[in-house]
Amino acid sequence: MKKSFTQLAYKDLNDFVYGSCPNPVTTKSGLVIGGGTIYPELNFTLPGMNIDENSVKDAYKIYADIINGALKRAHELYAPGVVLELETLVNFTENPKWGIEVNRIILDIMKEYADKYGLKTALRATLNDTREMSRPPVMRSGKYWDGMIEAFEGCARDGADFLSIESTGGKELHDDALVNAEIKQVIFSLGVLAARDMEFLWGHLVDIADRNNCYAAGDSSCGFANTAMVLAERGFIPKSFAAVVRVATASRALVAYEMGAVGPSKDCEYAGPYIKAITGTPISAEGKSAACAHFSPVGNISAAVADLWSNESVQQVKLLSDYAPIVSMEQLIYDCRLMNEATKQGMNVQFRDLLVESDSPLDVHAYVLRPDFVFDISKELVKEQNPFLRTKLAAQLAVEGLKKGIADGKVSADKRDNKYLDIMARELDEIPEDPMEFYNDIKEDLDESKYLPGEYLIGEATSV
Amino acid sequence: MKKSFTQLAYKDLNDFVYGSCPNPVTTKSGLVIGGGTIYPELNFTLPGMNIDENSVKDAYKIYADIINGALKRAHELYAPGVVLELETLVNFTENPKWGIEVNRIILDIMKEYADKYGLKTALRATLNDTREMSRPPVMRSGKYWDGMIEAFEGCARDGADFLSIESTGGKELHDDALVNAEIKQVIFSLGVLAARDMEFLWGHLVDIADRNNCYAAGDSSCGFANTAMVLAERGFIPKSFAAVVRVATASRALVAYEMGAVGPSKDCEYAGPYIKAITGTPISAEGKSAACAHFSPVGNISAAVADLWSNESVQQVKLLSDYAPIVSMEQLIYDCRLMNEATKQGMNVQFRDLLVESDSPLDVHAYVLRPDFVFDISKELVKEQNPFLRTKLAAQLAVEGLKKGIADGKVSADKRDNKYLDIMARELDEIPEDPMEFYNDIKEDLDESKYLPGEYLIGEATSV
Amino acid sequence: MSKFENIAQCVLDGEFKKVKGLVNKAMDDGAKPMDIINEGLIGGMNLVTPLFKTGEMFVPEVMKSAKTMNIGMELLKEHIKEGDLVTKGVIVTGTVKGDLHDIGKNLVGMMLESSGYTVIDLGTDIEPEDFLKAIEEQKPDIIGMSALLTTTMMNIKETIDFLQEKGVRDKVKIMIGGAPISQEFADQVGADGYGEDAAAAVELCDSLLSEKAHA
Amino acid sequence: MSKFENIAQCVLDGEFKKVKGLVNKAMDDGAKPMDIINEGLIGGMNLVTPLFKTGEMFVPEVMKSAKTMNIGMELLKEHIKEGDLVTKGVIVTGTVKGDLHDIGKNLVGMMLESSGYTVIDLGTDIEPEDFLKAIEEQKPDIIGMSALLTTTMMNIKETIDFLQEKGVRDKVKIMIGGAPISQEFADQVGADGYGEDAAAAVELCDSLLSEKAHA
Ligand SMILES: [Zn+2]
Ligand SMILES: [Zn+2]
Ligand SMILES: [Zn+2]
Repeated sequence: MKKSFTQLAYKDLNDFVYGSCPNPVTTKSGLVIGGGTIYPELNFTLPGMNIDENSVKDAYKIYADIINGALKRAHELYAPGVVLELETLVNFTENPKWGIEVNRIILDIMKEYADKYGLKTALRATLNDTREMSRPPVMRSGKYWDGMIEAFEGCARDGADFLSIESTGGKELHDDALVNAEIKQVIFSLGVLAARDMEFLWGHLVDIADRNNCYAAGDSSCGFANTAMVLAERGFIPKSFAAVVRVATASRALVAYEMGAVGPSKDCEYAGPYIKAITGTPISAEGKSAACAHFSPVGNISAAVADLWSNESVQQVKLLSDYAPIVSMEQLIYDCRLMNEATKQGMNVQFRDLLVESDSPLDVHAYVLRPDFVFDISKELVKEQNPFLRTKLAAQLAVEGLKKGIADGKVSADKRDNKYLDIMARELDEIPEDPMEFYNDIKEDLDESKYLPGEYLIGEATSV
Repeated sequence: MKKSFTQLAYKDLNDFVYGSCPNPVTTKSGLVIGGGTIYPELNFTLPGMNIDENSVKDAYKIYADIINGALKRAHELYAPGVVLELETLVNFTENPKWGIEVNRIILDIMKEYADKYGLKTALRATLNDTREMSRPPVMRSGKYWDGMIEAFEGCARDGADFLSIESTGGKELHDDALVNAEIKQVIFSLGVLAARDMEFLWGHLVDIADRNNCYAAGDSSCGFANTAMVLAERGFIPKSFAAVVRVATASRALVAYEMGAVGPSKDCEYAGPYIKAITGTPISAEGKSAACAHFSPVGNISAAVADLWSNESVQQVKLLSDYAPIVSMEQLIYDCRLMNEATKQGMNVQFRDLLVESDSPLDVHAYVLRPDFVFDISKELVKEQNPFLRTKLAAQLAVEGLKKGIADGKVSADKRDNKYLDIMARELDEIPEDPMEFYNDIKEDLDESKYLPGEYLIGEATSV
Repeated sequence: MSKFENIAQCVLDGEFKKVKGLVNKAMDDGAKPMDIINEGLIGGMNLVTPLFKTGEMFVPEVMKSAKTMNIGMELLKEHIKEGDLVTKGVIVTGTVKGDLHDIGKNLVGMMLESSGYTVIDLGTDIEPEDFLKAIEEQKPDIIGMSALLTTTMMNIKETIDFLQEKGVRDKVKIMIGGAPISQEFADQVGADGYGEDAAAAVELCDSLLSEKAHA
Repeated sequence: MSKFENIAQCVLDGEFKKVKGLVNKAMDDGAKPMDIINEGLIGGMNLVTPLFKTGEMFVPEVMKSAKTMNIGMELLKEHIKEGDLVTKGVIVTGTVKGDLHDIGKNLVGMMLESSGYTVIDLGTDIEPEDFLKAIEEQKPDIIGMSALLTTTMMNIKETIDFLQEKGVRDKVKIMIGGAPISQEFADQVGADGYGEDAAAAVELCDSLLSEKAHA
């Protein structure tokens, strides 16, 4: 049942470009994601408010206002199509009825705009991973698991096009690994814990998608790599460390596709280019358009091979023109228009390269998203099917590639980056082939109070 | 002393591109505006608050926070240079000391970033035109005039690089002309009242700039053409009407340059391409990056020949990432990076054309900003030195050009646009050559209570 | 209504030069003035408002329709009794202290007048005291205040607080508008409603007054 | 201070494997334990904090320095009197009800501990009642609350209101943080301060406690 990806989905680097991919997906409204056109993907969230039985009705109204405002602007600007992402807040997954109701409200408004104006839209339902509400997290059963699965079922049944999640398996150890810049613990969290949880979780999500005529779209390493990027942007951890973590997460994210996900990947999965190169599925991305949600050193390059272009998230707050989600919608539409015009004029590869060259020499995090860099690493990753060893390999290749890029003067780096790259190279080399041997090696450095080994089949027979 | 522009500043349409112009200006920090690189221009404003003797100190602190946050991000993103625009709010021009103090605070922080990080910055001081505080407006004397001039003097003396304004002469009649879609009254407001006021006002501003070693930069037709655009975006007036008003304002804006202004023009002067084509001075522009301030149908095309790229204005409100002005700064930097990369790769003309072609077929307002359209009209405008007749001519040429564009299928239009273009064509033809004869023709349609003819030398000997 | 369809159509088309003739002809044919008004002139304007709301008519067209209706009204005024003509309500408008931006406010005024309201415009840069005076003298149903700047929007709150203090707040409904204004701001400062633009303002007045009627 | 420069440097460099040897040697040389602590160990950490603030040290490096200092402290503890070592203050931290995002909060905790504060972390998803209990039992100087979501940030206000109601609000300083939080929000809900990130939080605690000392 599990797929394996043993070769790249591309033969030619010049085919690896935004807006199209080898395995596009077609939404219920007929939008072809990855079929040649890049579309906006709008994400949005509530303003500062409490959610309870009473106020949830206000929240429904705000969600409706957001969608009405955004789709009106999309229509006025002749958008050829728009994807909406409902990313639920904790309360809306904990109380699946609320999340399902918001999903339904959005679908109804989408239908209205389709009927009235012919506007083509699609909905991604991204359910918040509530399993970490128990500390230590319980990953495979319990009320949080049940509620989350109920929410996925309901959103899928009512007509969402895509199911996504930012799953958190392994994050309970990865956070500490990040702030201490411990690459071994990063590899353990991503390659063992996260990968095992993904296999379990995505088995269920693919099943739900299949039964409800929708797409299992993919799982972002948001809590891992984006946390790293934000910490690095604040100067808390080395940028090279965050960039290596980014590449390492590609292996984790791939597990969803091995289990049957078909894309589009989630916007904040910046390792998306690796997924696209290996699986040929469409991807979503965010960059300068998502500055409302977080800053990044990859504002342009993140668009280079994107099939959806997103704003990540913005609250319903009033700016001088109008509410912030409408502002995002306008900006995304213009960005996509420009990229699609380049495609129309046969200049998409040149445009991609402008996006790439404008960012990649300035920052190591941008450098690891270069399509050629992605190709080189991905070619090696497809040779390794074991997610743990693939995670280690990804990190090793990223370290090597960055060292070479810095040495060749192709990317400028902080004066301290070389030191950290050397430390990482050394520590990665020390990681043994066998995950259980590795576990025993680093066991005493892990905070045992923070996670439940049994939830990750540690000590049990496993395919990993 | 008055300059006249009798031929285009360009010979070849392919030289007419963003980032460079025939007559660049060099700031105190050494930034060359129009010298090959397009730079971000950040505008910002206070959050909802009252301003009085006490709270003005809070306002100073907020302005300092804004600039510190924005310049920090500019430094982190390796911006090659940044222009800041302080656009004063009424109170800060009415009380010139306050406006001058904010100007000084910003200059101090700029110096700090120059000293610490070598960040190159420049400051545009745009003083709010308070003369309309008297109703009907008193344009050439009185406390509002005196305060405004004092503020300009102070900001220039303390070290601002550029002086700008959105002057309001003639707006008191133009507003009604817009909501009633009366093109004759538009021509009278712009071609007679506004042009005469500009001549008076810019005589003074150029003098202040010259005495204080700074640049008289230019005057936006914001209250005229941008009001029209916003009304059209809301569906209140025909888009074709707003587009024709846009072109007509080019003649008004030119008066500042005839009086000695040297650019860069102000961001919200969307008729900037006409100014650049005719005078060769650098221009500022705003499009999708300014969606936080207002929506527009010209999100990409407005960047096609811009030398500075602006966000128009955004309040200091918190988004998920950080304060909104920092968000704008990040977005502007990435946009400029991409455009400069295209220049570096010798693809700036192709990039310009992508910006142009992505918007111009979809909307008449975008269509009138096409560089070729701008060239064609500007070539005719330089043959007419009388601002009144030039305003009429600009409108006539815009009507003709739009009719042709629609007929040729080069721009899609509302089904009602043809009717309005026909009405405008007919009414423009009826306008006589002599401004006083024209005045007498339409006098009874003007609301005499709203303006003071004497402030515009009506009934007196004049060069116009 | 078919009897005065031509007059209603004339209003809808904004043919202000033709309306006199049509009204005179109807009078000559023996029609009752109030019927011409209700079915022809106001009947025509009633066709206009929904078309404006849906974006099928532009503001200048609505203005022409209103002008056409008013010319007809002027002609019929002497033939009807005072009190037969009822306004939908009296609305006082103004931009708050410090704010000069009045094109939005003026648009709202025009659209309200076109929809049958009596509008008394105080102008721009209006002190709280002057809003108070207007409430006492004009006895309006609604006060409409606007602000375009973040540094003047708080004067809306100041004005409402002042009216509260003077004990007249509850005598009127208060609606507010302007670029930086939102529904949340309206709730915060205790306004009765927020109108996003001229079209929304008319709907808002209709609903505020029906609330008032049912209160 | 030159006498214990090697120990201070060892802390600064985060050489936690070497610190035992250096401390033992100083003891053998007859140094007073409190001098080794103040001039060597804490002296080293005092070099760290400014370098972190200016971005010259990363968090993992600060963590290693803190670890180095703590190993040295552990060694010296039995040689000093209880009470000789004073904490800069006691700080209770937690994410508010409904909020799970704790990496920011944990970072703040680590940086505070490195700067000489005693940190008691309640964890995530903390009810107002539990903050109350912590105030009563731990008698902290400062409560630090964080929220990362727009839908949990209002629980900060709820918690502060609850503490007010229970009469303990003024017994502590309250600092808040998290992505959607701003200074204005802190002012609105009646917090004493807002820390933008871990570096800012340390500065904020220093200034809140010096205020408290002067109050
Ligand atoms: Zn995410
Ligand atoms: Zn997202
Ligand atoms: Zn403007």
